[in-house]
Amino acid sequence: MMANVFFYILAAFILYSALFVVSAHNLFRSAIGLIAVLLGVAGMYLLMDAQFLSAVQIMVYVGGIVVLIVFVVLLVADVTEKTFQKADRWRKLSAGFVLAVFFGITVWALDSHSFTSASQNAQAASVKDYGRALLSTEKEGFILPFEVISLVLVAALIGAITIAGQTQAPVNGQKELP
Amino acid sequence: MSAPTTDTKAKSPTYQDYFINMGPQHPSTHGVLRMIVKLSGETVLGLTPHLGYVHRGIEKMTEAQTAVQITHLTDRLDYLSAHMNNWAWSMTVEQALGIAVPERAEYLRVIMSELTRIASHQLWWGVFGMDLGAFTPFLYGFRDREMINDIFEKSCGSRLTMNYICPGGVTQDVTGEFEGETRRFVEYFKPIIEEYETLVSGNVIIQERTKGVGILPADRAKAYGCTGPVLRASGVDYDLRKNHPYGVYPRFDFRTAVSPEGDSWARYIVRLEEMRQSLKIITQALDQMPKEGPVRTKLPPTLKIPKGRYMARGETARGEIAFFLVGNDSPKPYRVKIRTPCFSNLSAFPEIIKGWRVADIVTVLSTFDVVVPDIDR
Amino acid sequence: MSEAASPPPNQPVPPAVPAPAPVPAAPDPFQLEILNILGPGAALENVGKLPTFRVASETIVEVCRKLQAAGFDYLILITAVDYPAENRFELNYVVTRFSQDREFCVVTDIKREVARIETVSDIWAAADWQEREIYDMYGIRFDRHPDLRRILLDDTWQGYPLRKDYVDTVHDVIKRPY
Amino acid sequence: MNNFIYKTDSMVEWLTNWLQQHLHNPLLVEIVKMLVGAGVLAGFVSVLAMVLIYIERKVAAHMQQRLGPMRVGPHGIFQTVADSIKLLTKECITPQDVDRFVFNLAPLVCFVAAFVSLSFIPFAPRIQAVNFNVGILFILGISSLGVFGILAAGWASNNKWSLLGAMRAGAQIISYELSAVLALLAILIFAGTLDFKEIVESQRNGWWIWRAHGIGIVAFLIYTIASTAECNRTPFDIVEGESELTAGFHTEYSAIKFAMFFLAEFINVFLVCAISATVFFGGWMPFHIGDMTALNGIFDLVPPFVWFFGKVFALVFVVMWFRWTFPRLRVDQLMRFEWKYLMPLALINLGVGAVLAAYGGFFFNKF
Repeated sequence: MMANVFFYILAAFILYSALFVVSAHNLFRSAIGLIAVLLGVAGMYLLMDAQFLSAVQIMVYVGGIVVLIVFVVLLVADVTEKTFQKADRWRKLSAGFVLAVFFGITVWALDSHSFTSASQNAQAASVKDYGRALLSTEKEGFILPFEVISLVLVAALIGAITIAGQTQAPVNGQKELP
Repeated sequence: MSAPTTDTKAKSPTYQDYFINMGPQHPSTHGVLRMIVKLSGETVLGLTPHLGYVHRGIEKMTEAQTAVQITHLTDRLDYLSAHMNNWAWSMTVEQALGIAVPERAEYLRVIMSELTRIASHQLWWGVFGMDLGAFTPFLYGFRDREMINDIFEKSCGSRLTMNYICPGGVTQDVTGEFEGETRRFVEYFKPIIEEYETLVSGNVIIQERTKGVGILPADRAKAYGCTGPVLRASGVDYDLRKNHPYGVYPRFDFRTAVSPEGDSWARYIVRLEEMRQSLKIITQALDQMPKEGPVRTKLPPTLKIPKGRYMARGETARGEIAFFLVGNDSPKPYRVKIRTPCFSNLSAFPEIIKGWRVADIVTVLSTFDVVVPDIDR
Repeated sequence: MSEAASPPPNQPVPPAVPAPAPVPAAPDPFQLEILNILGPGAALENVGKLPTFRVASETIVEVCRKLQAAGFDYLILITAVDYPAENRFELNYVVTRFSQDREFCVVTDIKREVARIETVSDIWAAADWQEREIYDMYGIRFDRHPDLRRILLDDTWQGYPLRKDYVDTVHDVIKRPY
Repeated sequence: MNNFIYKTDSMVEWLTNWLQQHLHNPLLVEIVKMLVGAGVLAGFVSVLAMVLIYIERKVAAHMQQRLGPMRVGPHGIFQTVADSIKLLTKECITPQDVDRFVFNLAPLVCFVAAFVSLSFIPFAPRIQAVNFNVGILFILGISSLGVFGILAAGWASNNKWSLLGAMRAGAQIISYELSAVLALLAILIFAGTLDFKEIVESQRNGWWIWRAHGIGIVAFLIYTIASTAECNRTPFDIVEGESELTAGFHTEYSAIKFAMFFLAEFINVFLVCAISATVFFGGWMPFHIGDMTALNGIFDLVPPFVWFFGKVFALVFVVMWFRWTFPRLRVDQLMRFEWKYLMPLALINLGVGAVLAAYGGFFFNKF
């Protein structure tokens, strides 16, 4: 009963926020919408008793990624500036078409997949289990993807630093700071 | 908030230029000083001071007043060095009219000036701490300044704009408590300077923030006509009290505080050392001062300033103040030009701040110790 | 009070500080030295107590260069004085050395209607703002000055207030009936 | 006293029963219970903030050889109440050309982030608004939402000083969060749990700051430094930096919106000190010395919430002490300190801690 009420509230909230993301007229507001969506999804995870996932969702997406997006917005955007132009008719039409196709595919996918309710096992999983699974070398372990992802991230970091270092324009009269 | 159209120095703004307007209402410009800062990120690319927000036209006002009346205008210049400004003006008038000053008045002038110097540096020390983000030194500085203000209040009834030193001597003799109170202050303040050192000088963050920051080389300091602690911190041993002695200063044994580095830290320790030297001068002056005697030469009812040019210079807490006086045989001066220390000191500021951070503007400006009414006159 | 002979510290304390001695009419060694540096065009004026040397306005840059070469590295102040009756502005350059305790004044005249002279701000950086102030107060233009703007008054200020014939047309303080 | 504290369970039970009798609708009962909980927490937060502000002013005053507020009430204890009323009743000014929506949202975000985080803290046994098995992760996640509030405030104000402050805040808080989390992780390895309740329970035999092989002390120091920076307190208050940026991101805010930022700042100070007390100093656990049963018995008599608040306020005092003695770092020095010294140290600390936790026993078992 309780869970259902919350589910509908959250679902409405997520949908509204998602609409806000795409319909807001400047980047910063879109970022706010994105945060709301991500928080709503974190709430969904909580409803499903996946507290760890929910915490990670907030930490990584809200605390990390969106803040970085906001940071970029701060660097490029002006408050009074309207970043997005008003869409013309063709763009509206094509957007509607894409939306309809996507909606159709989603409905079809949901319909054709038979869902089973989560097993008791999955719900009882604790942080310790997650940790073990991530570093396990057994058949069901995730050590390989885990390491591959960390490698990719390191490569991305180094690449970002290299790019940022190259494009820094030399400033006239700027002294070497201690 | 966009680029100022009147700023001819700045080229046409591009999307990369980020201008911020520091002042006229800003906590760290110490009054209504406005600086237009061109930034790249937090780095200062250029800085243009805009002066005149407290311009009162004192030089124009002098043309309508007599020599004694002008004394009252002088402590509105650098209100933290009121006694020294009075003294410099009095010297100008005395020079023009050939007035001699009684012995006791000369000593009172020295004591009052050195007390003012200490009070000014105490206030600066507190504000310096506050500019760097430490609020507590501010209160400490004001606590100790209070004692000096009390001494001033008892001598002339005023705590900030004293009008105590006037052409011909000082306005009135001090009370009997004066000597005891001043000695008590000297004894009290000697250990307090060490407390200042332990609270602020030893702090790692203070040293990080000031050492090597905002270096003013000696040749540039000389070229800009910087004076006072700003010049001495660049390694130039120049103090009017030593190099151009006036009053009874030659009779005292003291040392000019000099530091060769030219950075903010040097300006900081030079001022601390100056407080110590001032204490020394005060003690000696109290010892040598005649216990009684006249403190003011009787002046003629109208002081006609003879034709010609006169100039007297005095060392205030911020540097050299000079009054350039042109007389034309009338009681009112034909022209008075006031050369104020802060005006010259600040002119060196835009050059040395380039390449430093926004926070360093505050640090370096704080160690330049400008008083805006002194700049604007 | 530069001419006041202050007693050396080892002497017994005199009863009163003597009044500043009057400046002798004949040039003393210091003044002779300056006259030597300035060359034949300069004339010594002993009116008042500040040694004054009058030079022609066309030679001011040359004179200042000579002074700077002779070690006069400290420009205390520059100021103008307005003499409307004689139709001239008088420019005073007060100069000294950091190593010496005597200052002197170099004076030059310019016509009121011309009000134009060459800058010395490339010789002494201190002249930069001082000349701006003179421009601000007297309307004297300094050729070759790097940044000649009003410094203390508004950019829109009408007139030059330190001229003797200045009438304040902006502020009606005096006219108000108090 | 003890009875009252330990009887909270029965209070909740009584409330539930009473609600069920009168409302008959389980959904309504749940909602009312939530509202009551939120109300209690909100009241607590307001009072806490006022107390903290009063303490701050008094600490500052006495460090500066003055008395601080003395007029309103005995020793000025009602001064902050008066100030809050003033702030709440003042006109809310929204400057021209701001992004109104974001401008108004930003203080709410900051306040809510601080407020929600507080609900995970165990103040005493069984006094905890929400208990998650990953409580500490949640706090860290939600407090990172606070950064967003600051960034939004700085951007929406349409003021260059605010924007500078916001940029500094973003860079600073994100950087120092790393050190803070790494320092906490070192202890969490020893505790073996992310649940606040269990973290406290795990210190029944000794606080982690002593017991964790010296890792605890290093971690505590790192956490104190990093969390001070996260709260934008001196010497890391370059975000507000009143002598440089006038007030940084909240320059344009007034009245209740400013009060929310102010409140959030003080709640955040309390929060990081509470986390520190819980993770390093055993939360509400009394201080015990090995076999000295008599002494331990006396300590046990002190109610747990006194222990908890005693520890937290002691840490809060330290943070305030920083503020009134230290000057402020420059922005590049601040970043250099984090990335060149603090973070590597925290990483090494974490590595050593992991090795010790895997192979070693515990020191100072008796404390």
